[in-house]
Amino acid sequence: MGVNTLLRTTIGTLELKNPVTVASGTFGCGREFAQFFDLSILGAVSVKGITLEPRKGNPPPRLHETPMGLLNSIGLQNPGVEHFIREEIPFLRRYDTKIIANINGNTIEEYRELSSILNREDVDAIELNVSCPNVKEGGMVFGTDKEMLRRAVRAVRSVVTKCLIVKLSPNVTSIADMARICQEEGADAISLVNTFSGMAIDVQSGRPVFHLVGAGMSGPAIKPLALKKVYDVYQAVEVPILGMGGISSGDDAVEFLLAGSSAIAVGTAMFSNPLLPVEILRYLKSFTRAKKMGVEHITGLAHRGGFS
Amino acid sequence: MGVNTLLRTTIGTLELKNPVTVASGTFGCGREFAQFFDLSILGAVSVKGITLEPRKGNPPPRLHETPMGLLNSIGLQNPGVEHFIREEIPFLRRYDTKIIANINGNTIEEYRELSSILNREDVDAIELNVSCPNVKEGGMVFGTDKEMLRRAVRAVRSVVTKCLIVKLSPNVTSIADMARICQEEGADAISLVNTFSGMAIDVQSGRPVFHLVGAGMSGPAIKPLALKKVYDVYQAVEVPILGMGGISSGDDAVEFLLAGSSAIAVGTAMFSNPLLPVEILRYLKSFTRAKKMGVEHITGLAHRGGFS
Amino acid sequence: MQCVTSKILSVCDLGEEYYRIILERPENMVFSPGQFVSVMDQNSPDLLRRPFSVASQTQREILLLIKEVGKMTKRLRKSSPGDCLSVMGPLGKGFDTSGQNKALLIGGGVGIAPLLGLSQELDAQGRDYLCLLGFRDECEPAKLFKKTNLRIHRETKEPGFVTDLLKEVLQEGVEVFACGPLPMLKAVRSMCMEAGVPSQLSLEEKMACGIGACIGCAVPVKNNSGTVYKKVCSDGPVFRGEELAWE
Amino acid sequence: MQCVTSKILSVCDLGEEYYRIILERPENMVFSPGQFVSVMDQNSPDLLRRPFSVASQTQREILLLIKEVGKMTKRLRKSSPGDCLSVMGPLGKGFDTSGQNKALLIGGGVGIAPLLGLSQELDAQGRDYLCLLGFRDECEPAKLFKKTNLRIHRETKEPGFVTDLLKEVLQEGVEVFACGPLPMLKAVRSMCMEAGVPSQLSLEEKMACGIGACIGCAVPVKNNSGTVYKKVCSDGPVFRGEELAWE
Ligand SMILES: Cc1cc2nc3c(=O)[nH]c(=O)nc-3n(C[C@H](O)[C@H](O)[C@H](O)COP(=O)(O)OP(=O)(O)OC[C@H]3O[C@@H](n4cnc5c(N)ncnc54)[C@H](O)[C@@H]3O)c2cc1C
Ligand SMILES: Cc1cc2nc3c(=O)[nH]c(=O)nc-3n(C[C@H](O)[C@H](O)[C@H](O)COP(=O)(O)OP(=O)(O)OC[C@H]3O[C@@H](n4cnc5c(N)ncnc54)[C@H](O)[C@@H]3O)c2cc1C
Ligand SMILES: Cc1cc2nc3c(=O)[nH]c(=O)nc-3n(C[C@H](O)[C@H](O)[C@H](O)COP(=O)(O)O)c2cc1C
Ligand SMILES: Cc1cc2nc3c(=O)[nH]c(=O)nc-3n(C[C@H](O)[C@H](O)[C@H](O)COP(=O)(O)O)c2cc1C
Ligand code: FES
Ligand code: FES
Repeated sequence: MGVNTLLRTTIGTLELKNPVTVASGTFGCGREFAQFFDLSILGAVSVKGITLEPRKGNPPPRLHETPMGLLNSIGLQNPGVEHFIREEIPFLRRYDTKIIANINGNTIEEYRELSSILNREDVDAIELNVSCPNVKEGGMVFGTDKEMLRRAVRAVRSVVTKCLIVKLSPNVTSIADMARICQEEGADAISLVNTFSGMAIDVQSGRPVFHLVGAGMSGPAIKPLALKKVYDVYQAVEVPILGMGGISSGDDAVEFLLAGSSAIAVGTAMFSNPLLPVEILRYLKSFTRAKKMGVEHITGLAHRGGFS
Repeated sequence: MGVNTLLRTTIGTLELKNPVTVASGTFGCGREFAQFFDLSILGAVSVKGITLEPRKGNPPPRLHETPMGLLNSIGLQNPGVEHFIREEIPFLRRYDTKIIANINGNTIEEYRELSSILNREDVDAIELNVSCPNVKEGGMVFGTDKEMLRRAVRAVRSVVTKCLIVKLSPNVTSIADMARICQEEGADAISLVNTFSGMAIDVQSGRPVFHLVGAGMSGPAIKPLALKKVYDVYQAVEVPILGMGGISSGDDAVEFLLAGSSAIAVGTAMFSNPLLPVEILRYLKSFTRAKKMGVEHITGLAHRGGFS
Repeated sequence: MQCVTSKILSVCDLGEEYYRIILERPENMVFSPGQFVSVMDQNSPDLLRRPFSVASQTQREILLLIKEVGKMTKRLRKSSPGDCLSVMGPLGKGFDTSGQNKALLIGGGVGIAPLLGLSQELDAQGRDYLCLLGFRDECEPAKLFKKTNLRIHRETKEPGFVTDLLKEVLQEGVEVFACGPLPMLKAVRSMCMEAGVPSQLSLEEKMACGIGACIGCAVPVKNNSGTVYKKVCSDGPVFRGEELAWE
Repeated sequence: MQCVTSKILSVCDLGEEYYRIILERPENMVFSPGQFVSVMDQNSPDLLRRPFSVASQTQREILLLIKEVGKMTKRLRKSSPGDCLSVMGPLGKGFDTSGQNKALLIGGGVGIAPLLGLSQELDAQGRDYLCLLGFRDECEPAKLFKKTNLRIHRETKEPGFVTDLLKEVLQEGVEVFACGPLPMLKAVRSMCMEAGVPSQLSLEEKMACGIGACIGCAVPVKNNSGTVYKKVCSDGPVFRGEELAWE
């Protein structure tokens, strides 16, 4: 892809050649999707959630389809940060795209240690995931309790000099309050939303489908809810937003920009259409050209009267 | 319908011949759907939200379809409580079904006055709606702020001797906390969920679709989220639950019972299939017969190991 | 009013944008001009039904005239004779055809659909009328109308809008019936009110229930205390120009 | 691996529950026995693709053997020649057919699908094998297999399960290939481990991406430090009985 200034955008200190990124956990570390398209077309890749030590993950079943939604309970299965540094960074560096390391922990200490390790490595940004609903300890607690969130962001900020993105949970009364805390504690950007807390029950057995009962819901079903969260956060804070949640078309991506996202991430919808990022990028190219307006001007335009 | 003891259930002081009810605002006061089936088959009818004075409602557009979801911004249009008492109660009383009056207000005083008026009238229960996202004042504030919720329930409870159901908003960090407050303040039952806060943006104009920006989302898309809220509330309180949110099949209804609902309400899915309540009732008849288990035993069974 | 399954008898293109579908008419479903049905196919990925005017009816059939605009209208076009649809109807209140004056029927795009049945009704009554149909480009659907009493305006061929035709023929003592895009309806309404001519406008609004239960399809209407919202699906879709509180 | 559009060439019932679909084979998509495709139709109300084993392939065609269980399998059955599907494949790792010993293929229900291609491969290799296919009731799909080397068990006709047939013929020096419902696979695995016979089992698990990116299709597998979860879609769907850490 040649340089297209209309598509340029920044999330905090991270400059992206275009606003199309992929959501953590839906894209592995890119190897699988690299079979379908050149990862260099992407503005950034947010990799599968990393933890300090390898994680086994949750027992199956881990997936359940719902009307236009997906419940998952992966439980952060991953081979740990050492493996990520050794195997995945070099792989991703072969492509012209930014690397966002999605970090997860059970304790503040773990978050701090993991982020200080990654801060020394060749990644472009650190995405502090305080919103994983699929682990027993830690995880979403940091994203739903204001004091915990503050402590987590503060601890990580104190060791991270790279771009720090905090990924918020949508499962709160006021996501604006959570975003303000992130801003106060010096986060460079906010990504939202992570999955919504949901569940399913098998009517024949009468028992919850998932071992941990709850699971995280993603996909087009949640798009209107996620969009509202982005809109609310844009109104509350100055830090830029990496918006996601159910994006499955170019129009969806534009909606997220208009609501206030500086960049967007595609997730669940790639499972059925692996070429979706390519299609969205193509759409944004023609959309920005038709509107004669760059992504940075479209960001948040719904708050300023729209196109006119 | 003859008496079928397997289907009997109670929500608080309200005895229902079966657990199939219809959700407030999706059924008017029953006149329209009475063209499709005999309202006497229903356990109860929750009528369109009532206010003290007539309400004009929000300007169009009021509806927007999303993937398996519906955003609405009706704004509680209704002809006021006097009209309800004069016209709708006598109409509904022609059928053998319970009447649940869904009440709405901008202030605690309004809630109290409206509920004391209705407490004297021939309705079977009062459903205190503290969760309407589609009005500028009041509405959802009472459902998302703990102290406001407490004051609203206390005020209404002090004048209501009939069965008092509090309808909770799902747009909170901990719906269990909200349910506990309702229980502490003497609510007889809890109904949930009301709509999730969402929005849509028109990508051509670049502006929000709805005048109030936000709208309430319902329909199958939210079912897994609503189910989780019911599950959480069942774990937190003893008061019975009237469960709803995206129910569109007999299996969905059973899931809500298993999660902890004593009765269920059908809403948005009736718009495409007006005979859905009839179908669900038929399904529950054969399901309870096949499992040799009544609705009251199925309620909450997912917390107790399921069928076995 | 009922909700029943009905068979598709034929699907036939009318140019690029438009097509017509003939459905088996469900027993006892009788439509007056301007009334509509709300349809759904069982394998549908849509949550809501879609409203379509009944463009005309015979003893055994109903005809829908459809413009392809989105998911359902795309899918319907691909359906085959024998496929089934769930049909809810008859819905809404149609045109009031009790008047005696000469009728001017003005339609824009797929808005001509309810005017077809109306023109047939007026034919049956022997009432004098003239149809003014406007299209952006293709005008295949106009062929469904009787050639006498018909004038067609195509934006890509002539400058201006179909309302320019109306301007030419609008005069006291006529009654106007209109259906089409909102800007057209607004223009028709103003012109008629200025000319002191009664108008009946068939409106569109997003619908959920289609039967008056959800109050989702609001249109502002004047009453003595200001404006109130009426329901397009059950109070309309046809409203008198004078009663609307647009702007 | 690719994701392309492919045309349906024919759909043909095999009794009440089963049917087969023949698809145009996308160029360069070559399958080894046990590999699968993940399909989606464009008008689908489903969010996710659905995985199906490639039951057999020719130069220009691939054959899917399908059991109607839910939304997509119901819809697919109603599709017509000429309809298009989006097909992702080839996916997964198939059976390891490098062994020399006599092969016992045991399949239950629609689980016989990947065994069809496997049996054809063994035929081509000239390797000795026997197919044991079990059905609850209908056994139409068994007709796709060569009649020699075939034994069928029908639960509604004979007492017991298809694993009873396996018991009769299981002996040292054979290799077992199995696909079918979980209880069957578990029984096959125990029997083989007891008899000291190697087994390859083709598993099913709910899938989202189908390519190894989401880690959603986990199956517990033994390693030196205990158990780890592998991915059915990309590490499998075929696993050696001995490596699985079931129970
Ligand atoms: C009373 C009434 C009668 C109608 N009669 C006809 C008719 O005879 N022939 C015909 O072709 N169309 C008619 N329409 C419009 C028709 O309902 C919409 O074109 C149709 O619902 C679009 O469905 P879709 O799935 O193809 O489009 P979608 O994918 O749902 O949307 C495509 C576009 O159509 C708009 N749209 C969707 N639903 C509606 C709706 N209910 N009303 C207005 N716009 C909508 C959307 O905003 C969007 O811009 C009528 C509408 C009403 C309210
Ligand atoms: C590697 C692999 C190969 C397969 N090969 C074949 C084959 O050759 N022929 C065949 O008929 N089927 C095969 N299946 C199973 C097939 O994928 C499911 O039957 C299908 O996805 C059901 O889709 P549906 O929309 O009809 O059912 P749904 O409406 O989605 O569900 C109906 C029932 O099927 C179950 N189900 C849904 N998706 C899956 C899934 N991915 N895996 C297992 N169960 C599921 C659901 O839990 C539910 O009980 C295979 C599955 C896998 C994982
Ligand atoms: C299978 C799966 C795994 C996920 N894993 C992670 C993760 O490890 N870290 C994280 O921050 N978010 C994770 N997410 C959340 C996504 O990054 C994204 O926030 C969410 O899915 C909403 O976007 P979508 O609807 O487009 O998928 C995961 C989502 C899915 C579906
Ligand atoms: C058009 C519409 C109007 C509604 N009006 C009300 C209302 O007046 N009072 C209320 O408590 N809930 C109202 N609701 C919420 C429903 O009662 C129900 O809680 C919600 O729609 C979730 O259920 P569903 O997904 O089955 O529709 C309304 C919902 C819809 C779709
Ligand atoms: S669409 Fe529900 S009232 Fe008109
Ligand atoms: S389905 Fe995604 S890893 Fe297997």
